[in-house]
Amino acid sequence: MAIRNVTLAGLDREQLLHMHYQMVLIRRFEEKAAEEYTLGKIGGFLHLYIGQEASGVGALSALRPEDYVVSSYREHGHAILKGIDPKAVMAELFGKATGCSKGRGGSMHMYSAEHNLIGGQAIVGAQLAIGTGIGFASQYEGKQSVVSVMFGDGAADEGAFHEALNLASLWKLPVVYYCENNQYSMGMAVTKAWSVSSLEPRAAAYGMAYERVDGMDLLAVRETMLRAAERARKGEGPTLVESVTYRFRGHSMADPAYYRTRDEEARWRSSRDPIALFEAKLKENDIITDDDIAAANMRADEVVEECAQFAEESPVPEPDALYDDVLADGTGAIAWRNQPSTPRD
Amino acid sequence: MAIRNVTLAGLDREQLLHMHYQMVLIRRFEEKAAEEYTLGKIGGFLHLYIGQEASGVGALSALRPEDYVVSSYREHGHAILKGIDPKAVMAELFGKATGCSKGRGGSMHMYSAEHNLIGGQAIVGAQLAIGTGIGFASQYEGKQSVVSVMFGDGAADEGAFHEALNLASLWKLPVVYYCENNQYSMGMAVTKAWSVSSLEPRAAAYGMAYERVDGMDLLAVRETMLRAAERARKGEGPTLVESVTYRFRGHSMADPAYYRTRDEEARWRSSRDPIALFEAKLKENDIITDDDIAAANMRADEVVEECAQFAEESPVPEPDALYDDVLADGTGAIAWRNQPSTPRD
Amino acid sequence: MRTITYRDALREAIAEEMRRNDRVYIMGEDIAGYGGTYAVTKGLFEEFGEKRVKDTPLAEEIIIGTAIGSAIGGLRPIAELMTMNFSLLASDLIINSAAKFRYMFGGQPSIPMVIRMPGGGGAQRGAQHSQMLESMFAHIPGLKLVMPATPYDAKGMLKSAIRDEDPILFVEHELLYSVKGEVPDEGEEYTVPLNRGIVRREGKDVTLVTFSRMMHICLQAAEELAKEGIEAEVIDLRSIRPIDLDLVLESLRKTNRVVVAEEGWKYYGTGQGIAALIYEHGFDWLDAPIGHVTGKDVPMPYSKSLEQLALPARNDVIAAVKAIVPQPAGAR
Amino acid sequence: MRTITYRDALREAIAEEMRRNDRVYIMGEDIAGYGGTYAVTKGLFEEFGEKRVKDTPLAEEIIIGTAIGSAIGGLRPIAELMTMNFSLLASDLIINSAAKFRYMFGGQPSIPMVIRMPGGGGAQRGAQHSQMLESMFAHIPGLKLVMPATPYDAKGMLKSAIRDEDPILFVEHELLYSVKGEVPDEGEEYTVPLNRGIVRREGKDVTLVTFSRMMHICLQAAEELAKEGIEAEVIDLRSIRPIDLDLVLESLRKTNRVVVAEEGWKYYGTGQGIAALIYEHGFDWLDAPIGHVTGKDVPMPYSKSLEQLALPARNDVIAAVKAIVPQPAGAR
Ligand SMILES: Cc1ncc(C[n+]2csc(CCOP(=O)(O)OP(=O)(O)O)c2C)c(N)n1
Ligand SMILES: Cc1ncc(C[n+]2csc(CCOP(=O)(O)OP(=O)(O)O)c2C)c(N)n1
Ligand SMILES: [Mg+2]
Ligand SMILES: [Mg+2]
Repeated sequence: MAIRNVTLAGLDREQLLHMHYQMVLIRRFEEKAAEEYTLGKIGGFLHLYIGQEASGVGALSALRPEDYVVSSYREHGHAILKGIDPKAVMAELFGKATGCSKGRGGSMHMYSAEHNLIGGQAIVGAQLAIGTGIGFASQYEGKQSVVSVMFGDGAADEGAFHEALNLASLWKLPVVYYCENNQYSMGMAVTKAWSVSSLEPRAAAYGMAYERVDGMDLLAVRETMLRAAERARKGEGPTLVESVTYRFRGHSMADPAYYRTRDEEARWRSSRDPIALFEAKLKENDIITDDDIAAANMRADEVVEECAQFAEESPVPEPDALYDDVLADGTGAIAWRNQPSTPRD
Repeated sequence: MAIRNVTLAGLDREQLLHMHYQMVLIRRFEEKAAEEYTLGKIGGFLHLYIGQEASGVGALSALRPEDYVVSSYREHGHAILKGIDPKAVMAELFGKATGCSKGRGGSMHMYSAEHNLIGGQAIVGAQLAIGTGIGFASQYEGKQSVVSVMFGDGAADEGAFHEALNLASLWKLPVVYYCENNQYSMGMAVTKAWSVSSLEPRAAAYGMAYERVDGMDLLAVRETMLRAAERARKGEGPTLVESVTYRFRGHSMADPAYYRTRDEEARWRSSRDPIALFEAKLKENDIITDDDIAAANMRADEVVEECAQFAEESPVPEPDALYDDVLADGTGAIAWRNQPSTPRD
Repeated sequence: MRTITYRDALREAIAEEMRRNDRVYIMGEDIAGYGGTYAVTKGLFEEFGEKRVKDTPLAEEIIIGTAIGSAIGGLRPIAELMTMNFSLLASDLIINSAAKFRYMFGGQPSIPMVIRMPGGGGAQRGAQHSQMLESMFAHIPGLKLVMPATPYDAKGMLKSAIRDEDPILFVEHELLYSVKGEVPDEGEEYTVPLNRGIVRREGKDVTLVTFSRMMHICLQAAEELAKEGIEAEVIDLRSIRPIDLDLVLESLRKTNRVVVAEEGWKYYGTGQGIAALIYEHGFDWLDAPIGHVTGKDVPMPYSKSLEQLALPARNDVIAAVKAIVPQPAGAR
Repeated sequence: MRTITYRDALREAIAEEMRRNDRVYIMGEDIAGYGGTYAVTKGLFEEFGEKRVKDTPLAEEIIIGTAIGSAIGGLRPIAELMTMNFSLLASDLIINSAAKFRYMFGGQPSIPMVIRMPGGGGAQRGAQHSQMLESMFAHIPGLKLVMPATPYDAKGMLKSAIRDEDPILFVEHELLYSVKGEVPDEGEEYTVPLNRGIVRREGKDVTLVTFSRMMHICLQAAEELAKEGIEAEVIDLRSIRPIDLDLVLESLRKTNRVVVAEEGWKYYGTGQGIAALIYEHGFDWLDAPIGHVTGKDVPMPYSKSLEQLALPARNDVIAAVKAIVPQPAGAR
């Protein structure tokens, strides 16, 4: 098979292979995280992105560095895609000082001001409210930055969804509300939580543009997001995107997913794996070889090993870091004048 | 002109005249309340229902005694229509012990367990959440009671609206969400607060039945509510009704309504007064005479005078009532065992 | 007596009360199909069916709204909030509706409602998932708030709460669910009142006033202290509002020294409230200022090492005791 | 110096800071077209236009969400919540987001945001519209909370708050808006720090620790007491978090007696927190237990007669003082 230098969806081979690699990297990263969790290196809750890679890579590849991403607790992939060094992401999972949130955030609270990754929110729905505000700042300052708010199907039932989308539509804010509908919020099937079968009527409730996309189809996702971001950048207001996807694992590491059948999972894994689908498409167009795929996997494996090693070897936060950054000015609850000997809290 | 014994919308003359009287009574009642407020007999906030009488009488006339009404702070009319003695409503405004909430509620918190008037909520939107719960209880117990949640256009922007309507639709609760769209939430025109031009798409967002009705047309309101209540009673689920109306006065007694023109108000008052419209309709059908109208007004005047007198003469709550009914069992913050001398709080 | 977990004790209470009164129902996120995030409600759906064990959408405001409304409508709801951290989303309805309706509506509606929710840290769940926010609600007249620490109390107090006519916040602790303890045999009916603390350990040198998971840490600290000759009396308040102050004052009259120990933040919180009450009513019996052990005054960090520093520990209790109790002869 | 109202002082602060920094904007319900429920923002729309003076829909969560997000995005929002009673609807975002982001995100985002809101009772607005809920927020690390009592402080502290890098709850009082006081002439720039209390009246017999509207009531009580020979020192805390405890302790060392006076509820609230701190750090200087004047522990009744009973009054302060201060010779 001869590799051709065709373009797909306006992307050249190098770009396409890079996107493929990003998906593989995220998957390997998450698998590694699961492993380290089992070994006790990672604590708390751990929500993996496995199965949703195309939904993430497609969407974020359509954004620019100056665009903001505001996410949930299922944000490792988004963090890596916004450009945070995967080492810093893994170190954060390990609770190390070198983590992107200095080890104080953990899996659910990745952040990078430099990369405009406005961190993981563990209160479902909060990102909708906060992302709307960032969009307002962008509009106010006449910036070209678009905000992509990443949220799940469950988050669409919180009151914040309603308040945020109404305001964004009224004020024509440059926000893309990107719902990764993976069909479950924990154990709750979306069919039992939504009184409608898609978000389309909910977008209409705010006079908002809506697009539904197969979240397992990387290029379709990308093009959808390009259109939505363009709309936002042009001042035409927000879009609600519904990316239909599936998480291949339980909600978090603690979830054996008894609420759905192994059969259902197997069907998705075998026929709708976003990486396999993309590989098939690239092969169909003679863009990728099995060797390329193997190389991508190998490179990803190396990177995640490095990540784990880096995380392992990184120092835990200094005890003093406990008191850092509560407020900008280091104030505690008491504004001592004369008794600095009193403990800082 | 000969009075005919025709029926209109299935209602006989007596019923029609009664509904007319109810509108007149509410108007007079509110005018009296305004007067007493100016005299300092009523304190706090006072939100009048003037202009919205048809919206109230039409809707509540379609309900049965066992049906619940859950309302906002603009609920004097609803309270009277649910059967609370207007004297007890006025006494409540005066803060007297004979008030329907024993003087502890005031204008915004009328309640009657006996009449299923589940009181005035002064937190905008709360009635949507609470009414939904009452609907659930009715369904759970297999009762025929329908719940009518009365709320304004502004309340439809609160997160509670979204959460309530989604749940009610999912669970097919016997609730009518009755939006009295009087086109302003305080000074905010609905056109500046909603990203859509009616609630129709918002109902669609929950797959919910929707009806829009001219809230100045008593009989149209009544028929709309009859249909909605019927739907609820039959187990066909909730309806969102949008009753388009107008408050002829400011939001509350404190509001000079500078945010709209005197012209706009005059137009509504002169051409869309719900009482005048109903009178015209009844006259057109030879159902009412000018004498009937005068008699209704006179009777209403007498009633509200009685109300005011009753309220005036009623005792204020006993000082001890301050501590009544905080909890069912009279517990305070401290469960004293041995020191009953300590004050109850 | 049997030995069961706090989790199982809660489940038994719910099941028994649901069998006893068919107006009792339970609702929350993932409580039916999933069996509850912390498995408290496991099996209830199978026994009671979807009419009475209800999964809700992810929407805390309407969970609490439904609870309040259905209580007005004659039911006895148990609402589960997945964790106490999310109670803020429903705090308006809890504080402005549930707590006030009986009073502001002239004594008419009863709101017999239980809101169950676990709080607390210690499992590296980070700043947004580790809070003890009880003081916000305990501050509000019109509410009751209890925080049982043992399986016995978890069951007995939950049963009382379900039968009570008032809105009750029932605060569990994520790290207590697997803790075991003695509970009367099945079929042996008992309840525990909602307004009585209990002496968990007798002592004469100092009174430790505590509740929820910190009670266990205080007991451990007391054992350590005993080795050094300091006998601490440990009072488990169990209920925060109303508080069983007499029990505390009685102990104070014996020990003349108090340490209040809680997991939450220090300032304007539960412990300061308790301390202020003790000062107010027991000033003359106090031989030293009240010690106060709390979580550190920072959002909860994720990193294990920092989280451990942030949480109050046995040694903090011991140090607080030693700071106010004269060292017994021979000890150093 | 000029004499202006608290309301006008606030408006001047907002206008001056908006002129000074064009990233400052203000938003809320009915603040533009309507001019603000309490007329604080009157005229701002006319001067600054709809880009910077923004009416929002009736939706408190998104008001605060927009504030937090826009602060992260580089702006300096002033969010007006129509009253503090509605802050509960946004309490999740205030407590779980605004207060925690800097810390949990490793020190990265600043949330320079001011939430202005009036609290308090006294105008017969009933249970849902009369609350002082500051202790809920003052409990939370990551927030600052101030409660100015005079026009001078209202202006100076609001200016400081707008310039501050941290999320600040700025609690006004509905009954203070029309209160007048001296403020430097226009064009005379000044600010008041967010962490300093102030002695409003000197005295040697007892220290009244108070804030917001209760400060005025304490001053009146102090005048009454003076007639009977009791000289009360009145400390206006101004800031609740952080609290200027040294100022209080200094006064305590002089008077040896303290009464804390606040409008809110007693249990697990601000005043108990303040009292506990004074006991903790000033135990040895206290000659009597701290007196505590609060609103009664009930939801606020509407009826004027009951409301007056529920609110703490001058006489309550006087009685609390007399209960702990030895009567001067000749007085009875
Ligand atoms: C306000 C709030 N309620 C409940 C939870 C517990 N919780 C965490 S994730 C989750 C499910 C969210 O589902 P969805 O929005 O579909 O996102 P997904 O996990 O599928 O990515 C729930 C209920 C929470 N974190 N916040
Ligand atoms: C949660 C909440 N936010 C704000 C307010 C203040 N407020 C009282 S009434 C009102 C306007 C409500 O408008 P709408 O829902 O249209 O009802 P209407 O007054 O027109 O009947 C506002 C903003 C409140 N009481 N509760
Ligand atoms: Mg999901
Ligand atoms: Mg309206």
